[in-house]
Formats: sequence, C-alpha cells, structure tokens
Amino acid sequence: SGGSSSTGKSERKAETSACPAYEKGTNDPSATFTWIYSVGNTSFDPDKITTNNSQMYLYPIYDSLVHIDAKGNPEPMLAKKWSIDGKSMTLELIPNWKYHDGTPFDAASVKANLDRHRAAGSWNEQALSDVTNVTVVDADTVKIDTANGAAPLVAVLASSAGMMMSPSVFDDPNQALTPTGGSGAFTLSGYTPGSKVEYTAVKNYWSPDDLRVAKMVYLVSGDDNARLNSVISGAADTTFLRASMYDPAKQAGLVVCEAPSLSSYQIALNTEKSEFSKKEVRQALNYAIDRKSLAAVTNGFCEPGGQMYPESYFASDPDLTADKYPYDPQKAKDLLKKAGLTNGFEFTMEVINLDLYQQLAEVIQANLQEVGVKMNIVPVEINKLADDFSVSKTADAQMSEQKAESDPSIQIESYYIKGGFNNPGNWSDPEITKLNEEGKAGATTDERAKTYKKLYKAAYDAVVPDIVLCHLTTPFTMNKKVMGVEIFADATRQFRGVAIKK
Amino acid sequence: MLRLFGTRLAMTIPLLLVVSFLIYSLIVLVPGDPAVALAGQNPTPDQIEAVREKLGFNDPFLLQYWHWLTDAFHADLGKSLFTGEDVWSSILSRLPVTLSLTFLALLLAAILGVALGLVAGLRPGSWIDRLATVGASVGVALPYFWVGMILVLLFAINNPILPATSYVGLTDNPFEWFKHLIIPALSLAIAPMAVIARQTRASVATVMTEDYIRTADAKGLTRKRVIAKHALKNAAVPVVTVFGIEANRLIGGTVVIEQLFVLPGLGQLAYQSVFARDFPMVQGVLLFTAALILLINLIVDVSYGYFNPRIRKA
Amino acid sequence: MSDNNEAQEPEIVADAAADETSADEAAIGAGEAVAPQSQSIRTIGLKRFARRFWGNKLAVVASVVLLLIIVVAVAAPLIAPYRPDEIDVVNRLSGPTVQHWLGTDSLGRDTLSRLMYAGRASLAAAALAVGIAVVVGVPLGMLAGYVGGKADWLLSRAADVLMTFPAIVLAIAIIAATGPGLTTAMTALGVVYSPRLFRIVRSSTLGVRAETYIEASISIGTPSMTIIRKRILPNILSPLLVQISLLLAAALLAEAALSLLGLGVIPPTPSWGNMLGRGFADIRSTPMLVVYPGIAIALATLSFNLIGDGLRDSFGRETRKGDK
Amino acid sequence: MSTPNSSTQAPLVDVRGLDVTFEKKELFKKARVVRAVKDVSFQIAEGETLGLVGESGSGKSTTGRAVLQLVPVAAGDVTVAGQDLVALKGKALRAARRNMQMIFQDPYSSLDPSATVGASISEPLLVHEGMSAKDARARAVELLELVGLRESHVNRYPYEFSGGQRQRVAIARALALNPKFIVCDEAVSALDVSTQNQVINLLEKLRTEFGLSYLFIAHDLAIVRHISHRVAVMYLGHIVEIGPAERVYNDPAHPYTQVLLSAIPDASPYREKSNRILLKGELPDPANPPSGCPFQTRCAYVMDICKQQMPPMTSVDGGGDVACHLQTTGPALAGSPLGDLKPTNPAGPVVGTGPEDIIETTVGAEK
Amino acid sequence: MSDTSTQPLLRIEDLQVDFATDHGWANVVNGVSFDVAPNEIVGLVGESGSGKTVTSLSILGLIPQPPGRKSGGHIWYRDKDLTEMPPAELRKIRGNEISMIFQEPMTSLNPAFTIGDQIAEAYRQHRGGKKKAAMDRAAQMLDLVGIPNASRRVRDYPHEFSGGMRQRAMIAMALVCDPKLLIADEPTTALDVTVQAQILELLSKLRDETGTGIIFITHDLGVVSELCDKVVVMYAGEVVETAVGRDLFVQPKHPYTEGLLTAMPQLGERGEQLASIPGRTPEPWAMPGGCRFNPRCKYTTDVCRSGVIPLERLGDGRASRCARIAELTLEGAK
Ligand SMILES: Nc1ncnc2c1ncn2[C@@H]1O[C@H](COP(=O)(O)OP(=O)(O)OP(=O)(O)O)[C@@H](O)[C@H]1O
Ligand SMILES: Nc1ncnc2c1ncn2[C@@H]1O[C@H](COP(=O)(O)OP(=O)(O)OP(=O)(O)O)[C@@H](O)[C@H]1O
Ligand SMILES: [Mg+2]
Ligand SMILES: [Mg+2]
Ligand code: NI
Repeated sequence: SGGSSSTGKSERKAETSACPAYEKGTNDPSATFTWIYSVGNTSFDPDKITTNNSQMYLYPIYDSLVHIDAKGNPEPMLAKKWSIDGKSMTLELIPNWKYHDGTPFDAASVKANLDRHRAAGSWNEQALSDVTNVTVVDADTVKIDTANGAAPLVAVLASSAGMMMSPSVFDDPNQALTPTGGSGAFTLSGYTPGSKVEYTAVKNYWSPDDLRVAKMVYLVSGDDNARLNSVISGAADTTFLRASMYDPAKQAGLVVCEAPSLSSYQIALNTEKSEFSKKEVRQALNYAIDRKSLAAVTNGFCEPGGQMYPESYFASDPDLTADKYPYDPQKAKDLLKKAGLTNGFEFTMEVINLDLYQQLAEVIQANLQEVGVKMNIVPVEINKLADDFSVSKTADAQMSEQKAESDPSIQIESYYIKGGFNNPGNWSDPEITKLNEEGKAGATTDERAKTYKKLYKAAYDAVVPDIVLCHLTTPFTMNKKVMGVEIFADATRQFRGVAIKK
Repeated sequence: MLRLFGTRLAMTIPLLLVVSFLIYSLIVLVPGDPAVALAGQNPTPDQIEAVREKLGFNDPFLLQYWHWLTDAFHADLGKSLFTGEDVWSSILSRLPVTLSLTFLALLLAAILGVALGLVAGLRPGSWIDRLATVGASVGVALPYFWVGMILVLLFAINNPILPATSYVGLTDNPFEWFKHLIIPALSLAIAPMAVIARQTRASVATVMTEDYIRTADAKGLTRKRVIAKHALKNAAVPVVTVFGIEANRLIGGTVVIEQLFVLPGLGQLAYQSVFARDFPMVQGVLLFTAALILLINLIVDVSYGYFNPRIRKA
Repeated sequence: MSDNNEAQEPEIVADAAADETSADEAAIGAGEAVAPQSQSIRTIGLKRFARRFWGNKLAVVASVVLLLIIVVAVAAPLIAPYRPDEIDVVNRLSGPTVQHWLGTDSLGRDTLSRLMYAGRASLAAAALAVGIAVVVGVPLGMLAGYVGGKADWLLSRAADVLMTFPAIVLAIAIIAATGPGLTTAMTALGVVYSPRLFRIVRSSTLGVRAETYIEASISIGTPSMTIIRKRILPNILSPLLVQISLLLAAALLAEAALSLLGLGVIPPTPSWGNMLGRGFADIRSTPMLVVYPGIAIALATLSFNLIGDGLRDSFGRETRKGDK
Repeated sequence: MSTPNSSTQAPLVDVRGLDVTFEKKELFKKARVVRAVKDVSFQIAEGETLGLVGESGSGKSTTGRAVLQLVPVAAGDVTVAGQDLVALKGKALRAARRNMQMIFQDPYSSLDPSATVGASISEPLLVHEGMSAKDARARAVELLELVGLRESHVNRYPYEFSGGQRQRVAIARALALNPKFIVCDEAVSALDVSTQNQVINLLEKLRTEFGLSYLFIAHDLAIVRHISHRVAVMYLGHIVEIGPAERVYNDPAHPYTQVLLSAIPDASPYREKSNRILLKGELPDPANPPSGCPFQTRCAYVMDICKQQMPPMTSVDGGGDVACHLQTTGPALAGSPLGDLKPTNPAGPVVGTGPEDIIETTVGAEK
Repeated sequence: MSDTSTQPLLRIEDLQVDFATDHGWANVVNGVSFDVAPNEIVGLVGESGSGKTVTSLSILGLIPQPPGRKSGGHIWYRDKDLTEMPPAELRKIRGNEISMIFQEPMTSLNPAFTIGDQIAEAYRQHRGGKKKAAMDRAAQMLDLVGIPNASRRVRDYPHEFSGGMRQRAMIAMALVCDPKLLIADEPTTALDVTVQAQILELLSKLRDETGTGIIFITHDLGVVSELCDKVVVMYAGEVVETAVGRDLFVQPKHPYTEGLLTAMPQLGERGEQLASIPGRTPEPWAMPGGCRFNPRCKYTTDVCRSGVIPLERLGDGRASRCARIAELTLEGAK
C-alpha cells in the first residue's frame, strides 16, 4: 500500500452516511453479532460501574425506562408513556414483563431500582441528585418528583440510571461479574474480563421486533489496527474507526458509515491559574488556534466547532459556528496586548497520553507560539488528568475529549457553574447560571431548546473558560452482512435491533 | 541437588518478602488517587472521600501492607478497583498468554541461539563463525519492538499471511495459537537468541581450548563424544546464566510487545493497571512477576549444580 | 661474598639488556622503532591500546558511525533543513519529496530534521541513565567489593531485590509514580541499571582485591582510600568501560521502548522512540515513518555494542606465554 | 662472609605463640574453622635469614602474612624492632609497616599491571616519606639501579618485563623505605632455575649490604639451604623443627624433616643416593586435624603417645628445637640421630606392599 | 637397564612445528628427532618454552590447529607413521597404545564428571563392555595408583581430590588400557616434593612391571638423573644434546646443558654465588641465526653465529648440537 492514498487528508470533510438498514425477512435469526471495542467493562451492576463506557456492556442485559434513539430523541421503552408536569414526571410501565430471574417487572420494582440508583455511593447518584421522591401510583405507574425540574430526567432514565434490575439480586455482589437479574433482550453467557463478553438472547422478549440475533459477542482490543484486522479477518462484524483506520477499512472493501456525535475535543482552563481569568486572554486563545489544522490532523473526523455541542443538537445556538472564531493570530496578538500581555505568557496543559491528543496539542502549541504564548505539554493518563485538574487543581489547563452527558445541564454545570467539577477556578456568569436553572425546568424539548440557545450565546459573550476545538464524528466499519447498526450521537454503543444477513 | 534446591529456596523467600514490601510501598506511595476516578465523572469531594474510606486508603500504611501480605498468603491479592475482578484470577486468566509468548520466544531463542553458537564456536575464525558473530551483534542491537513492527509490516500488511494482533488459546486451536504468536515471539526472541549465540560461541570456543578437552582427545574419544559430553556440559554454565538474564529481560519485553500486538497478557495488564492506578492489580501482577523471575533464577541456580558439581556442596 | 659482587654486576646488566629488546618488541610491535626513552608512560599504554583497537575494524567503523551520529545530533540546529516542530498540516504524511527528503510525519513535520534532532534526546537520555547508574553503582560496588562483610551483604541483597524486576517493568512503575518525561524516565532507568554496574564493579573489585599487588599495597601501609583510587579503579576500568558502552546500548533501547509507550521523551521533542511510536499509528499509510527511526536506533545501539566489544578485546591484559 | 649478629641483643623479629584461624561461614552449617597456624614461635636476628619450608598448605604463607599483620592474628605476639605489632591499629600500624616489607611469589600479580614500575616503587615513598613525585621518581631510579635494572625502565609497565625483572622491581619496592625485615614468600619459586639464581644472588648481596633480615619461605629445599642461616619446618600449621640450616639438613631430628630431605631428587653423579622415604596418604584436612602430634597419621615411627599428646618443643644437639616424642619419651631415643632408627609403625609404612603405603626403596641407583 | 638395540617403540624424525603468532609463523619445534624403546624412560628436559610440550603433543596429533601446524617430519609408532594416519585410526591409538599425562593436574580433568566416569570412559572407548565393568576397572586402577578407598572415591568429582591425587587419577586414566608408550608431561612440576617422590616411584615401578616405554618431560635435572635411561635436552625448539644414562651429568656436551647443570643449587654450603645463564630464551619469532644458544653462550665465537649447526653424533648414544664441541671441555654437575 502506498503513502499517497491517505494524502487526501485535509480535504476530507465530516459527513453523514448511514449504515445499512435492516431489511425485513433477510436476516438469520440464529446468527451471532460480534462487536469489537477498545476498552472493557467495569461491572455488570448499573450502580457499580466506574466508567461511562461500561454502560455499553449493560444495554443488552438491562432495559431502561426510556430509550434515546441514535439522533438523541426520546422513545418509550419499559415506560410505554410518560408526562412531565414542571417538577414531576409520571411514567406508565409496560405490562407482563419479568426480570430474567422471574421477578415480575412492576412499579414497586421500578421505585426500588430508582431508590437504589440514587442512593449514596451509586454510580448514578449524581445523575439523579435532583430527584426528591419516587412514588408508586399503581402497579403500572410511577411518579418521580424533582427539586428543580423534571425535564432532564427523560434522558437520564435512558442511561444506566434508568436501567432496571431485579430487586431480589440487589445485594448480591456477584452481579458485578455474573448478572442474573436483567430486564433486557439478552442474558450474559460468558465473560473474560478485559477481552470478551458473550450474550444470549432471552426467550419471549417483550419487544420481539428489536431482537433479531441469537447471540451477541463484544470483544475488547485497545489497538486500532487490531480491531480493524478483526473485522477484515471476520473475527468481528463491526467496530468503530479512528481517523487513521478509515482509509484502510475502505481499501479492505468493508462498509464504512459515519455520523456526528455529541463528543468534542476541548481545552478547559483553570481561571485561578495563569492569565486565564482575563476574558481577553481566553478570547485570544480562541482566535490563535487554527481549528482547521486540527480537523486535518484528525483526518476530517472532527469538525471545527465554537460551542459545547454541534449545531444539530437541540441544546445549541445554530449561529455559533466555528466561523465565530476564525484563525486570526493578529487579532489574538491584539487581544493579548489589550490584556497587557504584549510579551505573551506561559502555561502548562495536561493532555491525555494518547497519540491523537498529543498531536493536537502539538499543533496548538505551534499555533500559540506564533502569538507569543508558550504552552508546555504534559501528557498524563486519563485518571490523573481529572485528579490534577479538578481535584487537586494543580493543572493550568487540560485538553480532553468531552463526551456527552445524558442531559446538557449536567455538562453545563460541570464547566460553567461555580463549584462544577471541570471548573476548578470557580468561574461563573450570572446570566448562564440563571439560564441553566431555566433549562432544567423546561417541560418540552422545544421549550428547552430556546433557553439553551440563549445560554450558549451568553457563553460566547462571556468567553467561557472552555475552548471547544471541534466536534467529533464517529465512523463505523462492518462487513456486508451486518444490518441495522446505528451510530448513537451520544456515543453510547447500542445494538438494539441489529441483524445479520442470511 | 535437592539440598542445593532447599538452600536456594530458603534464600529466595526472604528476598520475596523484601520485594513484596518494595512493591507495596512503591505503588501506594505513588501520588495520584484512584478514588477520584472511582467516584464517577463529575463527583463531589465527599463522594471521593467516601470511596477512599471504603477502599481502606485511610488506614495506616503498615497495616494496609500487613493485610495485603497476609491475604496474599491465601492466594487472595484483592480485587481490581475498577473492574472488581479478582486479581489472582485475572492474573491466572492472562497467564497463558504471557507464558505462551515467553515460552515460545525462549524456545526459539534457546534452540536457534545454541545451535548457531555451537556451529560458530567449534570453528572459531571460520566464515560461518564471522557471519554468526556479526549477525549476533546486529541481533542484539535491533530494537525488539521495531522488529515487531517491521514483521507486522512485512507479514500482516504488505503480504497479509499472518495476523498482526490478538491471541487464540492453545487449547482452542493450536495452529491459530502459533500463527498469532509467531510474530511477537520472534520479535522478542531475536535479541536473546543473539546473546545466547554469542555466549555459546564464546564458551564453546573457550572450553574447546581447555586442558580437559585435550585430555579427552588424548583418550581417543571420538570428536562427537568429546563435544557432546565434555565440551557441552562445561560450556553450559555461562549459557544458562545468560539464559536466565535474558528470560528476565524478555519478560520485561512482553510489556511492550503485548501492548503493541494487543495480546491480553500479564504485561498488558501491568501496563494498563499502572496507569489506571489500579493498586491491587499492579501489586498483584508485580508480585507475581517477581516470584516468576525468582523462580527462573532459582531454576538457573540449581541447574548450575548439575553442570558444575563444585557448586552442589555450597 | 663481597669479592664476588664485582663479578656479578655485568651479569645482571647483560640480563637486563637482553630483556630490553624483547620488552620493547612486545610493547610496540616488531618492525617499529624502539620508543625513545622520553616517551611518557601513558603514550606507551595508549599506543598499545590504540594499536589493538585499530586492528578491530568493526569497532573502528562503529566509532566513526557513532561519532557521525553524535555530530549530526549536536549540529542539528545548524544542518537540519527544518525546525523539528515546524508543522505543515497540509503536507502531512507525504512520501519523499524534493523539500522533504524523507517525507513528513502526521503533522507535516520534516522527518529528516526530526531524526537529526531526535538523536539529541535519545543520546542524552541514554547518557543520563548510564551516568546515574555510574554515580550510584560504581562507588557502592567498589565499597562492597573492597570492604566486604556486612556492607557487601546488604548492598548485594539490595541489588538482588532490584534485579528481581525486569528493567522495563520497574522503570514503568517508577515513572507511574513520578510522571513521564526524559529526566524521570532516565532517572528510573539509571536506578534500574545501577545494580548491574554495581555487580560488575563489585565482582571486578573482588577480583582485583584478591590480587597480590593489593596485598602489596596494604603491606606497604597505603591508606585504603588511596588503594581504592589508585590501585583498584584503574584496574577495574576496562570491564567498567565495556559494561558502560553495553549499558549505553541497552539504555538507548530502553529509552526507545519507554518513549514508544509514551513514558519517555515527551513530544513535541522528538526522540527516536517517540517517532517510532507515532510512526506505528501510520504504519499502513506511511511505513517508512517506522523504518527510519528504527534504523537510527539500531545503528546507534550496534555502534555502542561493537565499540564495547572492541574495548573488551583491546583492554585485555598483555600476557606473554612462555615467560615465567 | 658476614654473619648475622645474634644472641648479643634482642632479636629483630620475635614471634611467640602465633595462632591464625580462618573461618568459613556457610548457610545452615557450622562454620568451618581452619587453624592455619598453631602456636608458632621463632626469632630472627638482625642480618639473619630464617628459611621456612613445608608442604603446600602447611601454613607457611599464612605465617609470613601474620607476622606482617596482613591477616588477623588470633593469638600470640609479634614484635618487630621492639614494636608489638598485634596491639597496633590503623594509622600506627601503617606507620610501623615501613620497617617490614614483603616480596611475593607471583611476579605477575604482585605488581599493579596498570601502573608503571616507577609508580609502584614510588608508592611507599609517597605514603611514608611524603616525597614529591619528582623526588620519588629519582629515588625509584636509584632503587632500580640497585637491583640491576636501568633508569629507562622506570616508565615501563610490568607486562614489558620478564618474570625475573619483575621480581627485581618487587625487591626495589620492598627496599624503598630501607626496611629492616623482609618476608620473601616463595619469591623465586615461579622463576626458571637460571633466573632464580640471579634473584637469590641479589637478595644475598642486599642482605649483606644493608644488614637485612629475611623470613625466606620456599618449598625448594636446596634453595632454602643455600640462603638460610636457620631453617624452620612446618607441618599442618605447626613448626615441627627449627634450627641451624647445617644441623637440620645434615642431621634432621624430626621424621617429617627426614622425609622432606629424602624426597629431593639429586642430579649429582657423585653423591651417594640416600634411601628415599615415601610418605603415605595426604596432608590431613586442616579444619579437622588429627589428635596428638600432627604428623602422627603419616609417621613411620608413630608411637601410642603420639596419638594422644602434642609433643613439646625440645632442644636438639647441634642447635635448634624439635617437636617430636621420639626426642623425649621415645624408648631411649632422646637425642640419638634419626637415621639410626628402625621404623616402628606396624600398620602401614614399612610392611605394606601397595604403593599407597610408605615403601622404603632405593631410587635412582644404578640398575 | 633396558635394551635399546631392539626396534624402537617410537621414532620421531625431523619434526617441525610452527605456530601462528602476531609476528607471522614462528617455528617452535625444529628438526627434533629421537626414539623411545620399550621399557625405556626417556627424559626430555629444557627451560620453559623450549618446545617440550609441543613435541609431545605432536606425537598424538594434539597440537591445536589453528594456531599450530606440523610442517615437517615423521613420527613412527612401530611401523606406522602417526602423522599420516587418518584421524579415526589415530583415535584408536590414543589412550590405548599411547597415552598421555599432562602438566596441569588441576585443569586436565573435566570438573563436570566423576573421576571414575572419566577413567572408565577411556576403557570403554577402546575395550567396550558394560559401564559397570568399566567402573570396576576404574576403581582397580585408582587403587593401583595408590588412592585409598578407591571403590568409593571413583564417585568423587575432581575438585574433591587434592593435586597429588588428581595427578594419580590422571595416571590411572592413562594406564587403564595398558599402553605401550606413556608420555608424561611434567607430571610433578606442580606438586610437592613428597608427592613428586610418590609419583616418580609409581612410574618407575610401572615401567619395571609392564615394560611400558615412557617419555618423561621435566625441567628438573635432578628428577631426570634419578629416573631416566636416556636424556634429550631441548633448547629453543631444537634438541641440543642427547645422552644415555648419567653420562650427561658427568660431562655435558653442550654449553647449554653445562649452564643448566651448574645452575642447579646444591644441598651443600650456603651463601655461595649461584651460577646462571644470562639472558632469556629467544622468542620463537626472533630466533638468532646460527646456534640458537649463541647470544647466551659464554663460548660463542663467529662460527656459532651463522649457518646451520647440525646435531652431531658423538658415539655412546650421545649427540650434541655445538659447533665447538670438539674444542671445549665442559663442567658437569657437582
Ligand atoms: N584467606 C584464607 N581463608 C581461608 N583459609 C585460608 C586462607 N589462607 C590460607 N588458608 C588455609 O590455611 C592453610 C595454610 O595455607 P598457606 O597458604 O599458609 O599454606 P602454604 O604453606 O603457604 O602453602 P603453599 O605452599 O601452597 O603456598 C591452608 O589450609 C589454606 O587452605
Ligand atoms: N597454543 C599455542 N599458541 C602459540 N604458541 C604456542 C602455543 N603453544 C605453545 N606455543 C609456543 O611454542 C613454544 C614451545 O612451547 P612448549 O609449551 O612446548 O614449551 P615447554 O618446553 O613445554 O615449556 P614449559 O616448561 O613452560 O611447559 C613456546 O614459545 C610457546 O610460546
Ligand atoms: Mg604459600
Ligand atoms: Mg610444557
Ligand atoms: Ni661476605
């Protein structure tokens, strides 16, 4: 293979190309679907997981109350209907369903699950922290009360916080490795930690249209090449691609599809440190960075962006495109001058010690050098990044991938609100704080969209201490037999309804 | 021999204890707190503290060590902070990969190295000797990870005849097992092979000039017998020594190679858990590795007794 | 007896004169002129060493190659066509072109320039690691070997403990504790290598300690420190130098391995190891990015090894068979 | 010929009851204690040479090194030039070393191979005299000339010298501080006969010139005879016989001395071949010595008492002392020449027929 | 005394051996000729480096090649030329009909195998048979050479033997196949006089009992005088003198022999000047022209400095390589 094939490079634009859809009647119901991902699971108990990625391994086993589809729209699941009334939400449950251990699925069990999810020490505690009360209205109805607004709950109940597990196994520590109290389409039939998870379909699933294979296998391999090779060699059916694997996958004759995600690369600044408390400085940084170059380094899999989420998401301001921050070193210099920093300044940025992040950091470093800002790069592993920036607050800045939370309010609070985890400098803006409260109380998505448009405009005006670089798109690759794979914008990897051609 | 084994074993155990203490303190005294990662994506300080308390990080250091050590005696090395897996069983589940890899690599290195060294050492100064010597120098200098990359390039990318990554169990499919391991094993084997060849050459060449070889010749023994009986056994001691050293180094190399070839072995486990600050896992893996290496040293030591009867008494 | 003294003198002189020729021959080789008396001791010693080393063609070539690598690394700012961090994203991952003889990397930086600069970090890293190992290992080794007893026992056991971990595993653990970076990584390696030097120095010292000339110095009443400095050190120098050059080779490889894993030299500073790591990600599209740094590492390592071998052969004590 | 002045004043070297033990520690085993030197006493007068002979491993070197305090002394007194060395430590001991020097057996390993001979000879001067490097060099040249080498040799390395020349360098180094006493430990054993003779001649010349005293250790009895005024015979760490060379060689009082002398091959076509006495077995393990007399296991004249009691030192006619029961309690044997005795050991030496036994035969006589 | 007029057991004819050195090929054995009869002990004497070992190794083809090479001459064993013999055949003779004892008892035994094993091995190689039988034979041989408790000590390793015992074990190994010729290369040099006496005794008894021919190499003239029937003196790779019986000691026929004899310290008076030969043996790559001894010889004249000086037969089994031997009267041992 020659070096020239990938030199289309910076011309490539992020695009959307759907993966092959399910064609009715062509599937093999006894087939096995194999997915290969980069990191493994941490627990099979929805309250005991320790990473967001782990949820992926739980979706086949546990159904949640609400389902968020690939584009981010809520759909019914274990709750066939719900209504929101300001600060409370009422859910109507599906009838005649049992947990895998035979315990009936009813309102009492839902309340028990929600109470367990929001108890101290649960992974989901934070997501449900606004919930004040859960009541059983009747056998099929549950009501949830919140302190600030029930709107964000819809999305939250589509995550691990809405997953339902048989109450009879709540206290069984073995669930972490051998779950038996699931409520979803599959049960766990084999597990090799760090390398392989095997699921077998349950009989008489309540939604037979969403179950089209007999087995699913999730493999784990941290290496990009390896994952691609597995798909090429047939050891796996589907995997996600990193930029560098895109061309090889195409060359190998595999199906490649792509969709925008809610994840973005961003730099968070500690406003207590360095010169970041000055708005001009933050603005200058935004102008100094050449987002197009960054996009090129990612091979076009990260679209330049100027706000927290891509414009396609409901919580965004469609006017705030990357063009709001064109690459303009002169303007950056002027701003720095205005801030009294004619000679620039120096700071240290921690980045995740993965190759791509470091490459991006190096480009940024070169950009900033041009406007007289010296940025030192310290690569650290992902756990330490949070520790240094958010807990011990020793880092000046950090660059990482921000993955979507179930609801925009969570991320907003983390970055823009005083006391937020990713806001070690306790930066705040009264307008944003106010709009955030408003957004949480919004009854409908439309209503909330309006609020968030205002919020992000305010964020732009105040120049939040969080420099969004670009929004990622996710490419998947698969062999020609796979049907019905959807790429979820929120980066949850769900394969509900996937099928294999006969 | 048994007695020698006993003596050496008795010397190994205190060593292992000291090593265990070193491992434990090294990892626990490391800055950086796994509790932060464990407390979730956007945790509060209270949550972090709660996690810390739960994991016993707030106990006095020596007490923590004592608990860990006594548990270790019952083959209980704790559980992974992140996956909840039992450390001991994760080690066991990953052991076959690393053992397969090291075993295959060492086997390749030993067989090819000794054969090459023997051929060269029996004809010092000949063209084959010079070729082997230069080859060995180059072999020692080649970075094993680079060799791995180049082999991948040659045999997995340019001519895709071998898989570049992943592992298949020996019992699942021996042929696939071999196919998946041959590139990583070969990369790991090159340097030790060269070192062993060099050492074998040197000691065979030296031994062949020893007086007792002349004695054996003077007895009228056949050339084959002189080499096979009198030369080899004496030449073996330094070869076994470098074999031990190389085995140790090779186990270190698995960390990089497993990372490169995505083999779910101990090296990968060690590397990943070091960076996740998964203390129990790191401690367990390091302790296990140390024990493994001590075992290799022990075997090497005891084998001296076979090759060199002088040592048997000591 | 005094009467005989006169008769004895010429005999001894004759003996000495007869020896003189052969001694000189052994010193400077047949055919060369007898060294003038004014010639200093060092030159005679060095000359013998140089003659032997010169005879080892491989080692000579290796020295030249190494020298070249060092010169290129040191002079990189003067001779490299580009700065190592000159990013040109548009021309990323290009093959060899007129502007970029060896092509560019994933950020469009000139591979040739980076290779030149990388030599600095890689060589400095190796030197630092071995330097630390020398500072730690050599004095302790001499102490343990010379003094023996409890100190020796303790130090040797400490070395045993350190040797129980594969070098790279221990280095990773130390780096995990202290954070990555050239200095910490190489300090870690230095610590890991010090027991190796310690052992070699200790055993060489033990060997020299048992030599009669040490007992002779003791019997003269020479203080221990003087003995260690003037008698032991020069005599363990050859195994030490050999070991150091071999260790430099090992350190170079280890630096590369650590940088490859992202634990060594931190980008954007190029080192052969981190270039290799970066290159591997693009191996499918631009395999040469893996090939070049690997060749650089192998060449430098090979040079160190061959020089080490050459030193070993050239240092060997001159023995004269049949001369009792 | 100059004779040593003895008896008139205190001896230069006075060794009394010297004991040296080596301990070899082993894991899980009792430490192996080797008493390498046991209750050894002798005196050396100014200008006198005491020869020390014995089998390999009998403790000759250890005795020499213990006198110079190069190995720890377990018991006994060593006085050299009126100074009690055993009591000295550290700096004082180092200072005392200028009076006594040593020449070692192996001329190859006794000189630092990486130092010039000039540097080796200068070492004592720099240490004790605090001389400048230049003065030390000048003195080194003088010393080289004294031992028959030349100025041009001063900047050479040991490997450029022959064994004999090296031994001369070692002698020059030993002489640097004008010592009174030199221990020569097998100083000529590694040399060819001809070279050996030159070195012996040199040592003799220096002794007479500077009034040196030597403790001359060797296993070649002919050489010892040539250079020594008095001779001591060691066996298994003990001095079994000591006395004037003349008397010891012509009229040995200890059976072991007799064996040693009879074993020397003689090239002279004129001398009568003496009866050779062959010694049975091996030197006993010094860590596990026999009871009673150390020679008892191999002695041709062994008596019951020999197996129980260590014989005391008794004086012998013709000078010197011997530790042998034959000389004291033996059946009416005290004082009579050993040569007249009939062997009494019924178990082995005489009656045995296998070669492992002591056989008395005539060797080398005309056939 | 043995009868030397019968056909010799071994005849060395004009042997030439070279070694590769830094200075090119060096001739270390030059035209050596002598023979050994059955039941005869031939002493080969000379200073260190005179070529004694190389000569003896040549007999069994044991010269290390490289760096050595035989560049001329023949070695006749009975009627076979050992130098022309195919290796396989030579191996049948080695250790069987001709065997050898080496100079260094400490290093000539293989440290990794038991003494018994090493002796038995030689026996089985040539005589075959069961291992057990060979071990019994080994024990018997050890017993013969005077190792007490032989049947137990066959199981010992070399390091468990003292130097004297090892040398005796070497002798046992050499004798295990009842050789016709025994080559003993300085078997006693490393040993104490008392042990030396035991071994000399053993060898002379052996000759008396089995009629084995022995080449005994030493640099100690005293030993030669006591043990040997015939003496061959070597200097710088050449035979300079041969003599029968003790004639050599009464009147040497070569200045070098004279030098050796007068240098021997006598058990007589102390304190006399000891004689010595000035200078040293020349290095093999820098041999002087003419008589190789001429730079050290006190009788040197111009005739000694050039040309080839032949080994001249003088009758009575004597020969000398001295150009001036007719005019000189040399001094023997005292
Ligand atoms: N440093 C030492 N440690 C332990 N044992 C020793 C040491 N030096 C000597 N010995 C033992 O002491 C005894 C006497 O040894 P020594 O060297 O004095 O004998 P020697 O008479 O000089 O022998 P040789 O003639 O072989 O030189 C021997 O048994 C020897 O093994
Ligand atoms: N393997 C060898 N390589 C080079 N030269 C050798 C070798 N073996 C012997 N020689 C040379 O051959 C010459 C004769 O050596 P040889 O060993 O025969 O002497 P020797 O008479 O046995 O002396 P010694 O009494 O020391 O045993 C010497 O100059 C020696 O340097
Ligand atoms: Mg000694
Ligand atoms: Mg020899
Ligand atoms: Ni006089």
